[in-house]
Amino acid sequence: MTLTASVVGASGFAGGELLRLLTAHPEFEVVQATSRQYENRTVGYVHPNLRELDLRFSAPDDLDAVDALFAATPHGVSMENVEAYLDAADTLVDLSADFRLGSEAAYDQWYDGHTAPAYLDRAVYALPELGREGLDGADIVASGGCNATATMLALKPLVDAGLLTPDDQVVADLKVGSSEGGAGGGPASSHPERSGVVRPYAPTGHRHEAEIEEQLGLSLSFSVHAVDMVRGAAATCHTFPTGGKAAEGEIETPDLWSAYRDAYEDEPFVRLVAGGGGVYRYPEPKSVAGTNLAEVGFAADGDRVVAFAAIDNVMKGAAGQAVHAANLAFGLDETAGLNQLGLHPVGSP
Amino acid sequence: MTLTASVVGASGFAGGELLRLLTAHPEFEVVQATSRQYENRTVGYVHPNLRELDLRFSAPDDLDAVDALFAATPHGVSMENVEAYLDAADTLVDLSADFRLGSEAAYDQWYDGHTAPAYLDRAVYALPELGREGLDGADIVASGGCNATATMLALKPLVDAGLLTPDDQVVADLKVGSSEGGAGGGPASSHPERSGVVRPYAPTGHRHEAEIEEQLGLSLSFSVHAVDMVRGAAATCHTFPTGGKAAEGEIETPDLWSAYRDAYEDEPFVRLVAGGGGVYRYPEPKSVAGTNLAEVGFAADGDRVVAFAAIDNVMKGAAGQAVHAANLAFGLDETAGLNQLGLHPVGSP
Amino acid sequence: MTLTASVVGASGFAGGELLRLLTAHPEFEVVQATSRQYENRTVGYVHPNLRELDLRFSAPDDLDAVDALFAATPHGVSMENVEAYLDAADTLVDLSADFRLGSEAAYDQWYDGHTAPAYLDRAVYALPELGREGLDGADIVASGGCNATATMLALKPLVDAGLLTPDDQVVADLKVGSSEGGAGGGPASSHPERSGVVRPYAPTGHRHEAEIEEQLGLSLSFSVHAVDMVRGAAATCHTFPTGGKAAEGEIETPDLWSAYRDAYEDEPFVRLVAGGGGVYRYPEPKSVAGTNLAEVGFAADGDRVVAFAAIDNVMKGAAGQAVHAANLAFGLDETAGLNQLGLHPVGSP
Amino acid sequence: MTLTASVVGASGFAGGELLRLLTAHPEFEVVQATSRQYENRTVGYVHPNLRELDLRFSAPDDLDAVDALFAATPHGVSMENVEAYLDAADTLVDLSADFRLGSEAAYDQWYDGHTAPAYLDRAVYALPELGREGLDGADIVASGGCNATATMLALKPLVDAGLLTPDDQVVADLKVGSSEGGAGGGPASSHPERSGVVRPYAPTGHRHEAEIEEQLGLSLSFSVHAVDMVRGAAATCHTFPTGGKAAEGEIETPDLWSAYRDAYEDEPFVRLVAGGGGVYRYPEPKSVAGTNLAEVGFAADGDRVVAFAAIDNVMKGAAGQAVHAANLAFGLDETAGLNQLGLHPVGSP
Amino acid sequence: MSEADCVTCGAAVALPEDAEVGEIVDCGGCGTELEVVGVDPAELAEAPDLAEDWGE
Amino acid sequence: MSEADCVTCGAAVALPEDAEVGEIVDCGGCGTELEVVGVDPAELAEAPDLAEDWGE
Ligand SMILES: NC(=O)c1ccc[n+]([C@@H]2O[C@H](COP(=O)([O-])OP(=O)(O)OC[C@H]3O[C@@H](n4cnc5c(N)ncnc54)[C@H](OP(=O)(O)O)[C@@H]3O)[C@@H](O)[C@H]2O)c1
Ligand SMILES: NC(=O)c1ccc[n+]([C@@H]2O[C@H](COP(=O)([O-])OP(=O)(O)OC[C@H]3O[C@@H](n4cnc5c(N)ncnc54)[C@H](OP(=O)(O)O)[C@@H]3O)[C@@H](O)[C@H]2O)c1
Ligand SMILES: NC(=O)c1ccc[n+]([C@@H]2O[C@H](COP(=O)([O-])OP(=O)(O)OC[C@H]3O[C@@H](n4cnc5c(N)ncnc54)[C@H](OP(=O)(O)O)[C@@H]3O)[C@@H](O)[C@H]2O)c1
Ligand SMILES: NC(=O)c1ccc[n+]([C@@H]2O[C@H](COP(=O)([O-])OP(=O)(O)OC[C@H]3O[C@@H](n4cnc5c(N)ncnc54)[C@H](OP(=O)(O)O)[C@@H]3O)[C@@H](O)[C@H]2O)c1
Ligand SMILES: [Zn+2]
Ligand SMILES: [Zn+2]
Repeated sequence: MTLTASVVGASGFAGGELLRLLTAHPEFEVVQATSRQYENRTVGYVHPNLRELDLRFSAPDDLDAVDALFAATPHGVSMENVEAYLDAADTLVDLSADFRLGSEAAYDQWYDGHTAPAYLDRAVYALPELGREGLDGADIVASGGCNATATMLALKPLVDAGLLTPDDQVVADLKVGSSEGGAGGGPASSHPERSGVVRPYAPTGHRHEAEIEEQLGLSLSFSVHAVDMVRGAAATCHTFPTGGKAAEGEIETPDLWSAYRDAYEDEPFVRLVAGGGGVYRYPEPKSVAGTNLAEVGFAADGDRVVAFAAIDNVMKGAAGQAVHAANLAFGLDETAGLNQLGLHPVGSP
Repeated sequence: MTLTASVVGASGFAGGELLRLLTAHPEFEVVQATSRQYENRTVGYVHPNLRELDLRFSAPDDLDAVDALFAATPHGVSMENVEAYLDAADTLVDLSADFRLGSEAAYDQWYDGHTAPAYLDRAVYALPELGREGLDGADIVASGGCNATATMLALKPLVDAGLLTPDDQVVADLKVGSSEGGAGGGPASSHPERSGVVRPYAPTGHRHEAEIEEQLGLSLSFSVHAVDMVRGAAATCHTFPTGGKAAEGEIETPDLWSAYRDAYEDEPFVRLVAGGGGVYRYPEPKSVAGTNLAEVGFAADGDRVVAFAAIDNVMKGAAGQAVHAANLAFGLDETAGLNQLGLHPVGSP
Repeated sequence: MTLTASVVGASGFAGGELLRLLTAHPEFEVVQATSRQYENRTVGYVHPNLRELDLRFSAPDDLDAVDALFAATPHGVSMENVEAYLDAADTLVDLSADFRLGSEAAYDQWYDGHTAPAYLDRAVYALPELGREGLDGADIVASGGCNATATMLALKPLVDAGLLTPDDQVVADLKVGSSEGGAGGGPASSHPERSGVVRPYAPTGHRHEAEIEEQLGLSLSFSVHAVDMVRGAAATCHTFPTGGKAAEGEIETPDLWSAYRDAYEDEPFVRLVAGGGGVYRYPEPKSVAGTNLAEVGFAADGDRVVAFAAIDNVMKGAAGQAVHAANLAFGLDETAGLNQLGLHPVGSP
Repeated sequence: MTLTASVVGASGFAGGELLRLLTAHPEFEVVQATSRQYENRTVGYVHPNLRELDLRFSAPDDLDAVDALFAATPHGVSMENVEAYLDAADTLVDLSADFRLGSEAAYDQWYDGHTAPAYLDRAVYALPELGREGLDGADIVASGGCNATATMLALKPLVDAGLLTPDDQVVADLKVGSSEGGAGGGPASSHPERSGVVRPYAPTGHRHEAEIEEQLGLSLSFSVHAVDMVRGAAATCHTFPTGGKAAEGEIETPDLWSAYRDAYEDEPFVRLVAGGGGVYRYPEPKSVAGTNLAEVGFAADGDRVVAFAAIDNVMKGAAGQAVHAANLAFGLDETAGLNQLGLHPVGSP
Repeated sequence: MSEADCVTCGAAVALPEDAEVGEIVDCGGCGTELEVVGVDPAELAEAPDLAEDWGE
Repeated sequence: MSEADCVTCGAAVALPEDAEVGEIVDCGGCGTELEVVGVDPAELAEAPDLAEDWGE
């Protein structure tokens, strides 16, 4: 069985990564890759890693019928086009935030409203490590956001184990690479201005908070910093748990190992890294660059637990997550096409 | 008047920076620069920026009499040699942690004790923005640590304004460059392993906590991350103030501007950056690289205030701080020799 | 059929990459990975990308019998141990320079002689794009060096087409990443000293000249510069051809396209990039990072032809080349295990 | 005496650097800084290092009368506006290529002609190390280009010593930082695309060849590569001298030391670095970043001499060079305002 | 090949056949560096910490 | 303080007062690493080369 797939927004960073993954995927075949700017150009014109691909960009308003349509477009585009996308495809896998929140009210609060609220109920949120319900056979898959993914993977075991309760204080401090800004970056993304930075670019009020609150039932203080890498998102979550064992006294490292193992031992894309020896002792984006893996870990210190997660924002944070969800939606092996190994040594991927 | 100065540990990063500053300083003249590894070599052999300097390294056990001796040696060296240093010099300016804490007990708790506790009372802690008392004429100046400096400069206005009280929750999340590790780094500091990292290297229990608690009366949760830059330390302090105006309701941005202006308006080395337009809206290490400036700023969000500071760890965090303190100790203009302007554009300095 | 393999020097950069490739290879199974420093540690202790591998380092003096032994050790080690390696394995694939040159005399001239010259005749040089003769069934495979590989791939089409003759002037100017120095780098490899460099580290007399002269029959002027990346080697070869069409007048771009297509059209690991549009117009290391591909291209300018090649030094320049050669030695599909796609965007891999 | 100065194009990279230099210059006072995009904004809005400056951008068509007008505008702007600039100022110091070549014919050949050829004769080319004639009192100073400056400083001693003759082969291979592209870079300058590159961006036919040929009487093969740094230009000049001592046999290192010392021993901004020990053995851009220094050096190898130079393209390659020339034009101490020391360690400045 | 439990995370750690007292292995589960303090039966303890030396 | 000429570039190199045979100094002019091979009179030779070890 081969499933046909289109990628809308294929000239972008997430779109290009979808092409890389789907091209090498055993079950999918890419039939269309859209771009308005580069219509008729080869895919390799924009993505030099895909020069061998015999495919040219086509216009997004002329869509073939496919099994799966992946939309890797800026916020607002897929809600505008959801009907056209569902006309063309059995399943829409959307990488934007357009279908991630559960209600129109949430879009009114966090964004500028929603233009196709009727479709929100048909959408299934996809960060498979939080739950796979509803994904099999879903019409619309709303693939989780990159910073939210890193943050939630770090925190989920503490919530599941009852250590972290909805009232507990959580500070999430993120460090992210320049590819999060997408291919169309402005002046702040130019190499001279963006190199070597530690730049607080969303000190407060990042929209990913909404997604996290809905999914995890926690409210948190969220700050994002741009640092000098291209791929990567690292979440450092400073938590002060008061539930379960924490209520009785200090949380010990073995308790945390139990909580994290319980949460993730069957997860193919989560790797636990927490202490140990050598150079790489905690989650680091460069250990997972180019892969769909998340490194997750923790450190305990009195009444504080620092929870870490590191992902490649374009993979586990975007295209990899979307393919993972598509595998589940179509009943395929969930790791199909996602077995890339990371690199060592590697610079700033 | 010209004051004579020696630099012990002159082949290191902080020592090299002291040479750069003292060489161009209107009042100091460097008479000795010590190194055991590079004895007899020119200073330019190690520090290519100082090739024009006509000075060779000498052994640290053969010290000339000078007005000021700057010790830029690893922890433990200056407490071992404090008598020799004070024999040779009127004033010892120590850049290590050896004389920063107030009591032997504190060294027992945070370090492996102290070998010259009798001298602790003669030492004056120097982060001049926290107070200049005792610095004029001091025998031993204990120059503040880099990460502690960034953190305390971010927080001090909140404490002074009564917004932040000793019981309030403070999470300090630091991002630092590779020069913090000094010139003698191990495997984790090699270029292939250290490039492109977001690496939690002191997730909990960093010793700078001790210094901050003593100086600011706050207890805080402190985590340090290595990121890809050479110079720079950036502190993001997530605070939840309950004092003063905060007790009455949300803190507004104008209140914070007042607090920060009150704290720093007469400070020559603090620059406030908090919001505004353009690319550089919050404190960033690269805006102050090579200078003795600290950028300090904040963002308010409900009951949370995020306080930021960015410094060059080798300058305001080490050599610049030390020269600033020496200027005060000798009654000079406190900005003498410290008027370097930063660069724009600049990569990852 | 599964072939067993050992990697000697598996804690190094090339050795780690061999583990990555062989682990995912359809025909090989790794049975031993040696390290003296990390004996008994998991492979993931050193190579964080391989944490899932259930394998511990063993001592290099206790070798199991295998089909293929890959030696990724510093110069001199495999000539010392060639008997032991051939006792343990049917085929020795050596990544060092120990068996690359054809004669003892060459080792006397370029190195400090050779301790096992009797084996030189049994060794087959392997840069398959230069010729595959002798590789099938070879006892000792001498895998080509990284800088020599990049340079020769750039120049070979000009030689084959008769444009470049042995008397023509060739200047090869290389730019390479820090992983070329291996895992055990010294002070010049520390992050603060190595970041941001353009450093002429072998301005003249690099030993790779010997390999190139033997293989291509050209003598050339060779200079190597360290630049700020971890993986990658880029050769810019400034040539002044006088043969063939060049003797009759200026060489035109279409002539060069013919020459390069003739040389490489059937090569699975060479990609031609020469001009064209978009951002990536000439060979660049970052387009091939993590893959076994070489990008090769050219630009004509009067009587000068500038020939370019870019590779990942740890892959096409070391481990990928070695696996490619092993595939040929054992009669496997030559691309087996080498189908990794590159990344876009990617920072400084 | 204080001289008044304006900077046209002050929101750009070279313009910002001029502001940094002139602000701290003992003899100049900046009265205007123009920008069309940022009119009325503070200078610190664009250049975060200059936040303390009490100056706002003004429109370039409303120029005050000044002693010196510095034009740091793209090619074509100052030839269009030369009359207005000379109306406003006694001396025009132009950083663009508009007045660097000697004749209209040269502009026809290398550029798209010239719109104010009558002024070409009044312009004096300024790379002071090549000669200071005509600079004192000049109306129009044409400050030398960055890549040409690096290349010519490397080669001049060989020409002066008669080693290199006009017929000798010279290949200049340059590696440059992203600030050479100016503040208004396009897609190829975005951080994700520009990071970690070794990118041949002007493989042949760079316009700086014209400048070099006119000044040095050499014709050369010139290629420029973008590498991952922000500031810096490094020239590696592969030469095959046949003149003077070279005619008689191989050139020895002491001969080269004589040639380079003869050329530069009285030059305040040239530092010779050629071999020696330690980590920094040849010219490197990062050793001179932020300064007006050029590091120059060489390595001999048979009949080849490799000549190196490294500069900060925004300083010695642009703003520093211009201020140096202005010092000479106004009869000031030529090092006035140009005594910045470089940094060590420093990343990728 | 004998096994012992990791003192940090409880995972079973297989010791090399010829393991000797004093050798260091890392836990395959959590990476903790463990010192072999007994061989018959196998026993592991946390290895002396090098924590201050890495990173910076 | 005695002086000797650098063997590479000819610059005068001042030796430390207590210079001993075998000590290494670098030439202030060209940076060459020089070994003190004689002290009375001062004499310098090129130090054993470490060239292969730096950079990469
Ligand atoms: N980058 C990440 O790390 C990341 C992570 C998680 C989720 N996401 C989400 O993924 C989506 C894509 O992000 P990105 O970083 O890949 O952005 P990007 O690089 O800017 O790419 C967006 C693409 O969408 C296309 N596009 C824009 N407007 C369109 C329209 N009206 N109709 C059709 N195509 C349109 C553009 O191509 P043309 O202009 O050529 O048509 C472009 O290729 C966003 O929603 C983002 O939030 C990104
Ligand atoms: N780097 C920073 O960002 C920073 C910031 C604030 C404070 N500090 C403090 O400043 C001090 C120096 O730091 P650094 O980063 O410059 O370290 P570094 O680069 O490692 O330099 C230390 C220097 O001390 C010398 N030294 C070591 N042991 C000595 C001994 N027993 N007697 C005499 N000299 C000795 C070494 O030179 P020889 O071996 O050649 O003698 C070396 O030059 C440390 O205490 C550090 O905590 C550093
Ligand atoms: N890096 C490249 O780009 C590249 C490219 C082409 C070819 N090569 C060649 O590949 C080889 C390895 O290079 P590399 O960069 O991977 O070097 P590396 O990172 O330094 O690794 C060398 C490995 O060899 C082991 N080793 C050293 N001496 C040994 C001995 N006497 N017996 C057994 N093992 C020994 C070391 O491990 P233990 O000390 O733990 O045993 C280390 O793991 C070299 O010959 C190099 O020239 C490298
Ligand atoms: N960057 C280098 O390394 C370097 C080295 C040597 C020489 N140069 C030369 O220096 C000049 C400036 O280079 P740069 O890198 O600084 O470029 P840049 O960053 O792009 O700056 C150019 C400036 O010129 C202004 N400008 C553009 N068109 C103008 C016009 N028609 N009238 C008035 N102002 C105009 C722009 O500001 P507004 O749009 O805000 O007015 C901008 O601030 C160029 O000629 C370049 O070749 C540069
Ligand atoms: Zn364990
Ligand atoms: Zn010399």
